Amino acid sequence: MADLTLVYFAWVREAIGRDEERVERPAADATVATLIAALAARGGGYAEAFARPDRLRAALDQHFVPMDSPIGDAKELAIFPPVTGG
Amino acid sequence: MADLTLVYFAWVREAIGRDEERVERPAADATVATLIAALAARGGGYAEAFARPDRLRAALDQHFVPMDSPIGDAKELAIFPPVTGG
Amino acid sequence: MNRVSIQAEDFDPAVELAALEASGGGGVASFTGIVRGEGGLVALELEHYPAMTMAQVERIVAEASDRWPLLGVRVIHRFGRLEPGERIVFVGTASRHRTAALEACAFLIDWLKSRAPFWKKEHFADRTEWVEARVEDDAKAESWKR
Amino acid sequence: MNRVSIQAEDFDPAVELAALEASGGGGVASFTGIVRGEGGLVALELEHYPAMTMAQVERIVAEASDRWPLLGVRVIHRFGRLEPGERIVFVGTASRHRTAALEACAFLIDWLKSRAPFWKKEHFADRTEWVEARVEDDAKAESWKR
Repeated sequence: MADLTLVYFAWVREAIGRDEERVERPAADATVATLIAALAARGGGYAEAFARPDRLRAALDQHFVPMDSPIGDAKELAIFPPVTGG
Repeated sequence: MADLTLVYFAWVREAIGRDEERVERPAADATVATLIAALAARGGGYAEAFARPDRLRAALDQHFVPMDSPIGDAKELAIFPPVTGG
Repeated sequence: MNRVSIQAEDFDPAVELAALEASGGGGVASFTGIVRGEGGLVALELEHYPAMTMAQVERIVAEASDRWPLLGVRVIHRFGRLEPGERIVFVGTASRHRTAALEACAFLIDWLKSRAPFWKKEHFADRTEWVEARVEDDAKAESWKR
Repeated sequence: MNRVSIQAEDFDPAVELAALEASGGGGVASFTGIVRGEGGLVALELEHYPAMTMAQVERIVAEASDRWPLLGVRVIHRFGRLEPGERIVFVGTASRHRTAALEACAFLIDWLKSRAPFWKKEHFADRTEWVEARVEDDAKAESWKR
């Protein structure tokens, strides 16, 4: 099964130091929240970016999703702070 | 004491056939409504214009007033249909 | 920064918006009313009460400035004969906050509808007709009462 | 008649208003957001999620068209570096009815604030700072939920 592309925006991107990366697809029962926890465990910028999950928002294949959504067969997961457009 | 100027707008003006006239100042206890009733009694266009007081609005010296307002020492009384600006 | 014009001539919303944008706020809201050409309407004729109109509209603008933190308000209301597609009215507001600008703009146009001394007569090919005030318009204006 | 642009370039509200005025409605409402130069702000930097932005904004516009009888909607949202006084966003709506135009305009700007994937970074002379989402903005957007 194909890898999963992660994309980061705003201070999440800055803390991690990259705007995109590919990771191995997580287990079938993984949710956005469990993947974020696994990424935070990498330490460094990841730990910093993902220290407070309540300050994060996510989109799967360009649709906003709650943090407990299963990743399923999505191709792209975006992680970012709450949006501030308009 | 000076006369009272009456001004008419929209279909009130058209029914009466003039946009302005001066009348003798009514009695001290006269209200807008009693003056309108007196004008309606003239018959013709006045009777037509003032047949349905609920369809009329008034302003004394350029301020909207309820029909039971005393005319007092106002200089100008305007009588017109509900406004339709904007 | 508040300005009211009651005029027969057309106006340019672009000029008005540019002035409001320059007022230093974060948001500019506007509403432009246009003559609809429905039902075979040939023209709309707007009559007003010159001695009262300007003072009354300025009162409405002052009330809006009192209720919302506005940096600028622009109201233009035309009178005379207007054909379908022509502009009738413009309300523009500038504020630091988008909600203030938008709410004040809605308030102003609602109040102009039911409190500004204008009367509209519709001209059709074969007849004319005075526009009746709409109960909803009065209710809209009343709904802003505090 | 609905059009969305996500662009770095400036735009001309006059051109957008003229197109909306020509859509045959009786009312055109607009909101223009401007960069405020407060607290010594040097520039605002807007980042967005290109793969998502256009589709997401079009969804918001479709939702507005679904809820109000609109004849035209125009949304422009800029990204990149913007200086104080520059325009960030434009929302314009045309409808036969003023209330529909005004409400849809307010709805759209509220939803852009809390549902469009943009992030603002403030540049000051000596530091930069990501703008925090405001709880009120989210509440505003939620308040439109049916």
